[in-house]
Amino acid sequence: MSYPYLSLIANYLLLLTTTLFCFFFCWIQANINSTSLLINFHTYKLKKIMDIHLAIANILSPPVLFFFLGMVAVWVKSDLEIPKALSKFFSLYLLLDIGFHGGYELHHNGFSWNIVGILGTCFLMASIVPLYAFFILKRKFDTANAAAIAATFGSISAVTFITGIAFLESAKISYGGYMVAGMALMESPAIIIGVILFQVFKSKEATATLNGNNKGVYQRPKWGKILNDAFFNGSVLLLVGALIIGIITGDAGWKAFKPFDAIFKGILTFYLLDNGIVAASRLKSLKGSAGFLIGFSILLPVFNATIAIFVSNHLLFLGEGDALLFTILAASASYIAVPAAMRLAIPESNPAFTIPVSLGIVFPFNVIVGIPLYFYLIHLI
Amino acid sequence: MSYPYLSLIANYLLLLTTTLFCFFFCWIQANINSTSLLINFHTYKLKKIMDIHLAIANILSPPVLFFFLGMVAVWVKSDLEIPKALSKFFSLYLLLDIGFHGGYELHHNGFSWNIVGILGTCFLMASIVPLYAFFILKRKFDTANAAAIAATFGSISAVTFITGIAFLESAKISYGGYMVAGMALMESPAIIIGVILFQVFKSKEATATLNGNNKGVYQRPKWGKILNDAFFNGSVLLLVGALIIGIITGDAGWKAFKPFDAIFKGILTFYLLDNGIVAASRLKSLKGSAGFLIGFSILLPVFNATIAIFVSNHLLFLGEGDALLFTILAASASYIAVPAAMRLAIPESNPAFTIPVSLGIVFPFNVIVGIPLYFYLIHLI
Amino acid sequence: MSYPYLSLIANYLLLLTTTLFCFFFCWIQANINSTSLLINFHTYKLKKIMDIHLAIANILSPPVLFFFLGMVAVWVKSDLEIPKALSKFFSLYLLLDIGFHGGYELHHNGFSWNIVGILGTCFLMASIVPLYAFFILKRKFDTANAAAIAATFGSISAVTFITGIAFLESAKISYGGYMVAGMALMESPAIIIGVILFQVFKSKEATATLNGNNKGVYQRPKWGKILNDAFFNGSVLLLVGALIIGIITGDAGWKAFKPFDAIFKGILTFYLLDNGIVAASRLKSLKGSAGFLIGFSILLPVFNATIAIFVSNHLLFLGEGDALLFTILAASASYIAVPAAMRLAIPESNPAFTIPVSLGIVFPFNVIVGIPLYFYLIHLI
Amino acid sequence: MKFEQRKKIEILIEAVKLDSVIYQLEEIGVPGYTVVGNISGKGANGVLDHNCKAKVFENTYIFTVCTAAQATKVLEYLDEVLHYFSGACFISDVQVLNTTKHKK
Amino acid sequence: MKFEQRKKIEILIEAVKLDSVIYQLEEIGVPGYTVVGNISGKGANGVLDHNCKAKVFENTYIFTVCTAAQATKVLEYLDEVLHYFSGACFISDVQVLNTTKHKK
Amino acid sequence: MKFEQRKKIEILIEAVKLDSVIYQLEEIGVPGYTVVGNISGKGANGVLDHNCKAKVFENTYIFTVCTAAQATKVLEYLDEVLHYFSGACFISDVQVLNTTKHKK
Ligand SMILES: Nc1ncnc2c1ncn2[C@@H]1O[C@H](COP(=O)(O)O)[C@@H](O)[C@H]1O
Ligand SMILES: Nc1ncnc2c1ncn2[C@@H]1O[C@H](COP(=O)(O)O)[C@@H](O)[C@H]1O
Ligand SMILES: Nc1ncnc2c1ncn2[C@@H]1O[C@H](COP(=O)(O)O)[C@@H](O)[C@H]1O
Ligand code: NA
Ligand code: NA
Ligand code: NA
Repeated sequence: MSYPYLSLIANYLLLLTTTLFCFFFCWIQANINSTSLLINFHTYKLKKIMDIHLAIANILSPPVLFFFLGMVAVWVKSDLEIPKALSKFFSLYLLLDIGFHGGYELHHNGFSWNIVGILGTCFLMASIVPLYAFFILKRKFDTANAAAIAATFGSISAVTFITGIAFLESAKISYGGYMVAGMALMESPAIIIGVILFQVFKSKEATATLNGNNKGVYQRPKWGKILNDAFFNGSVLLLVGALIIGIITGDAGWKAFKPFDAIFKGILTFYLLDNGIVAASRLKSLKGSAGFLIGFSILLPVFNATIAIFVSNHLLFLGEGDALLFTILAASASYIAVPAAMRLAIPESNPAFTIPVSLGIVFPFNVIVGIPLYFYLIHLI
Repeated sequence: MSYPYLSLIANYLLLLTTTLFCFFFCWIQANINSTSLLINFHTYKLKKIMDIHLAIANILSPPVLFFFLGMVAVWVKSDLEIPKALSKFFSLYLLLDIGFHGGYELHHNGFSWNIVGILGTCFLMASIVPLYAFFILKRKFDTANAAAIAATFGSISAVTFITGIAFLESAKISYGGYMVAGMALMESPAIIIGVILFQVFKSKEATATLNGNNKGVYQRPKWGKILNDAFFNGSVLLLVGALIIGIITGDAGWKAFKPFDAIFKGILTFYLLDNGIVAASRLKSLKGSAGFLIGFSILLPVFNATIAIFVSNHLLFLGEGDALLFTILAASASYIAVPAAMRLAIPESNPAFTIPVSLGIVFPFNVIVGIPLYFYLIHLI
Repeated sequence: MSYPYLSLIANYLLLLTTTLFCFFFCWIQANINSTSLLINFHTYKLKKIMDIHLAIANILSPPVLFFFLGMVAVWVKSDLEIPKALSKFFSLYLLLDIGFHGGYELHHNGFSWNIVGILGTCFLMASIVPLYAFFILKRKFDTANAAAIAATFGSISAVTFITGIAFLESAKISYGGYMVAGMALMESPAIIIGVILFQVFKSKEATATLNGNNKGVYQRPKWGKILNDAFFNGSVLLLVGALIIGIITGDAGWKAFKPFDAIFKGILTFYLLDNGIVAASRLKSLKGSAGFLIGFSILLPVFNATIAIFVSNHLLFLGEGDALLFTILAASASYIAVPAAMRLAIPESNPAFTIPVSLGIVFPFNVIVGIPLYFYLIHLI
Repeated sequence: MKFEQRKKIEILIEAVKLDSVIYQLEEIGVPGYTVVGNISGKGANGVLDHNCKAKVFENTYIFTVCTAAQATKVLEYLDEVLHYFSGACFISDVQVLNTTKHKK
Repeated sequence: MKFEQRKKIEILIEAVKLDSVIYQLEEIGVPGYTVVGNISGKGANGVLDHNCKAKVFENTYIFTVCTAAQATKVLEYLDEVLHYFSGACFISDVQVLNTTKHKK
Repeated sequence: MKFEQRKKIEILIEAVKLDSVIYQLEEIGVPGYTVVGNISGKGANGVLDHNCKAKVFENTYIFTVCTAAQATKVLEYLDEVLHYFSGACFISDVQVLNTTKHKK
């Protein structure tokens, strides 16, 4: 009943990274004044650094701080909790709102071949990430777990994306409504690729299962169900539905919905508070290959982000807002849909790997460090 | 375990009606431009058709479209669902908001004998509808089910009423706060009439029950409980309470409540999304006399609406807004309070008739086709 | 199974007090006009009476009236109820909002030694009240119950405080953000004092317990758990966390949160509706020493309030807003955290005393009669 | 520790009828009962769910542990109710830990 | 009143697998089943909770009362499922109050 | 399929005491337990509800299936707790489907 050792280390590492990161930016911030005279002539660079300022202001945004508060609540063993029904509603609200808003923007700016290119790249990205992640993970894990974790990284986290949007809005940087469609497209491919990878590579392994008595009678879920769950799961359906309704109803629709959209940041604040609580609890269940997992879960998102930044800059020529959102999508990992889908399709996989990684490490890393970091990188290029 | 046949037909019919209806209006819409020159001299008529335009815009309002999305979610077997606690809260919010707003309006416009007349007519309408509905239904059903279904049609659906109010608000047509009181008055009479009809007519039937072994020991719920449930059920109490509080607190109260009222359309959107999900699921449980039921559930509301339009035009001289609301009240059917009350008071009745009809057919029909149709008719007269 | 007698009396007394109180104010209100000419020369006094006017307007504020509606719902045996998940969320929202707002104010007005004095007094007040309450209660109750009830009175009710803030906002009277910190400080001391009082005085009693067979094996919860629960319970943590976040994020944070804060009064309305339902149900469970309890539960808050008014006027020199909030904190009793903590730490205590008192009597009394009464007294001095 | 032999009666019943069942249990005088919320299920009358708006398709679950004599009365009542209302009733034997409070 | 001897099978199973279990129960043809929501628990696989976002650490509780023959089939199915999925299965004897509806 | 004879202990206990009961179950080393949420009920101490603000009038329901030896320890603990706290405890016999995971 001893408190899991490695989770302590994980918590500690997270805090350390965050603190270092904060110090790093504080240092920049502090130097702005002292060096501003020096680099005054170099106005362009200065403006960039000023924007970094913005980034710091955003780490200190209420939603992110309440995420911290949620983690603290678990660490001090408080009984603070958000009722499950509300937490589900908040996520529905965020999806509906973001979908509706994206649709409204698309209604205004129209559809172009350029957008098709972006959406195609989104889809590709979501298909390639699980592939290379799988082969890295195979070195440490059996096929089942490697496939499941790879799929988790291939898919996306809508709330990380939405936190990115809140970041952009505070910084008054615009983004395209089609990025919401891009997110919808990136949710499901990883599930299918994960299952295929497992099917292909497990036959190369000995068929002996963990329990050694797999009588072969056991029926796996059929592809029909997998595909149906992947493409019609509640989140995808609500997001796409709201997007389409936003396109159809245009200005009139958005005007009526506007006051409800106004409470967006408040709802996000509550949702992140809740996510902080759950993330901190889930960090506790990290066991086994935790050392490798923690390192992997911080390096892979950064690696994916680097590729995404490169692609958005050199292939897609995206604006800063779109580039950040695309990068966040690539760097985030699914903690709701994919782990559940993997559990059903690959029951040999262990959720004690996927969830602590995606919700306990990748999510906090992206929300706290990732978003401003990726923005900084995009901005510098 | 085969997928219920008739529900498919019901779904299909619903879609067909809706599609035809949409085409019909699109055709009008399309002809406005081509014929506008022709009928330019006939400004009055043109203005009317322009308003119809408004009606179409409203079928495409977000709440109604999200209702569709909810139905689609069930058809594609998605796991989209609204937590029950939220769905209950949404309905409490809508009742409180609409009651409060009605009270505020009454506070401003005062009470007149005219209003007493309107409220009396509401009460009468709610008492007469179950009577003639019962005798029509008796041709196909036994006394118990005929009484239960008749009572369902005699009562009202608050959310249909509220959708009507949202329709009026988008169209910027005013209505009186007393209509909310009218709604409260129309909720309960049908329950009492349904029970009386059953008590009177069942004695004429053979006393043998379904199971043939009614030992007569079985105690029916007493009238006290029936009346208490009918007049003090949560919805009625909250609505009437909010109405009175609205009257008492007037401007100061409403001003404080205003920002909460602003999210009204957003809450309605979520509620209709949820209703779409439940309606589509309930359509599945249509069995037995489904053919007759489906026809009946579309014709009776239209018939009730016709009477209501006649009454509001020739007897009550209501404005367009009030007339529409009165018509909606007459045309809608209860899917919460009355089926539950009937189940308890007339246990021989089968809820597999009342709910699929009121929630699966009448509600979607009114929300999608009915409201603009009734408005069109009121407008033409 | 007979309806508890005394609860009827309690309800009746409550109604009576309230009615008398209303009459009293209505009488003042009525006399304002007739006497206004007379006292026109005495402008200062008139202004005071005008403000009383405000007080009456606030008894008739929607949240308080909906509290009544909730009580009525129980009395007429309606099935009106707020889902538990929502009721929990409302309280989280109110705490977060009030904490955040307090932090934002502190961010603006800064911290002074004066504030430290006020906070210290808050802490002291919360430590002294349970002491004298205990010795009064000991005359009627055994040590366990006396300690539990005393602790209940020593702590505070956040929602009463928040209702006070709503009162001040309608009356456009300002208050300091540090009062929120004061509330956080007043939540927990009474728990510790209650447990200490019990530990000290029970040893003086015979060790024989109710059941007479206390084998002494039974382990009481350790101080570690008691302290952890007291200082890190969800409400305190969220309140203090939001306060700190409000201080950190300042204007930018508050601006983003503002639209969510706008629905504050609506949420309070729903929360009080719910509290009305629960309070009325809990009044029913008053038994045993009910007569003494009812009297005590109305006199003690008034006594505490009197001390608080004296302290805030002569020692702390608080403005009217701060003085009212301090008085409300002193006069209110905990109905969530403390009864639960007492149950665990002093299992011999009977919750059938603490809850009916704090939620059934003190809360309604403060919300309906207390707040305007305390304001009136503060105003007169 | 003292134990007593009792009957456990598990009742599934339509939500609208729950109040009546509870009223009857109290009339018969069972020492206690527990209601379990958030129930759904399927039986002869099709799927019942706690998540649909209409209480009529909602299910409730209540159990009581009582003496054999009380059990007989409860079952006689239920036998009749279940002719009209959707539900089921299961009976089993349990031992009750007899603390002071639960002494009959 | 008539009673029949039946088996009560209580199943705790990971939330993701609930649909499959229900599907199988219906295939086997048990006369009914009841799903109890809002479950949490702990077993060999650690704490399962209904309150975490990821359905994979969520628990469900379902019970069915059926004939011994049906019970055997259900148990055979579960024996296999429980090799892969978190859960538990408890069997006991109950009497069923045999109203018209519940006659087999 | 292998089955083992076990004791099922059903515990109803005041919400504030749930954590202590769970702590004790884990100390005794039962193989698992399940907590059922959303409970209300009535017993010697009056109505308990999950819907009132004050946790003290809230009820919780937890059951564990364990060996007879473990059951004795659990019952000894509960015998004492139930002198001070509202609740009840019912014991019955069940068979456990013994999958790899649940082998003791
Ligand atoms: N054999 C059974 N096992 C478990 N639960 C049952 C059984 N039969 C009926 N139920 C429950 O009782 C409810 C009503 O049953 P019925 O009236 O047969 O539709 C169902 O929705 C189930 O929750
Ligand atoms: N012995 C037991 N008694 C009661 N519930 C159990 C027991 N073992 C397992 N469970 C339940 O089954 C779930 C999954 O068990 P496991 O797969 O062993 O982790 C647990 O979370 C508990 O809810
Ligand atoms: N005989 C019983 N049958 C079922 N549940 C009971 C019984 N006695 C007590 N309970 C449950 O245990 C809780 C506390 O019981 P008590 O301490 O006797 O008030 C009650 O609220 C019921 O939920
Ligand atoms: Na990704
Ligand atoms: Na009607
Ligand atoms: Na106090």
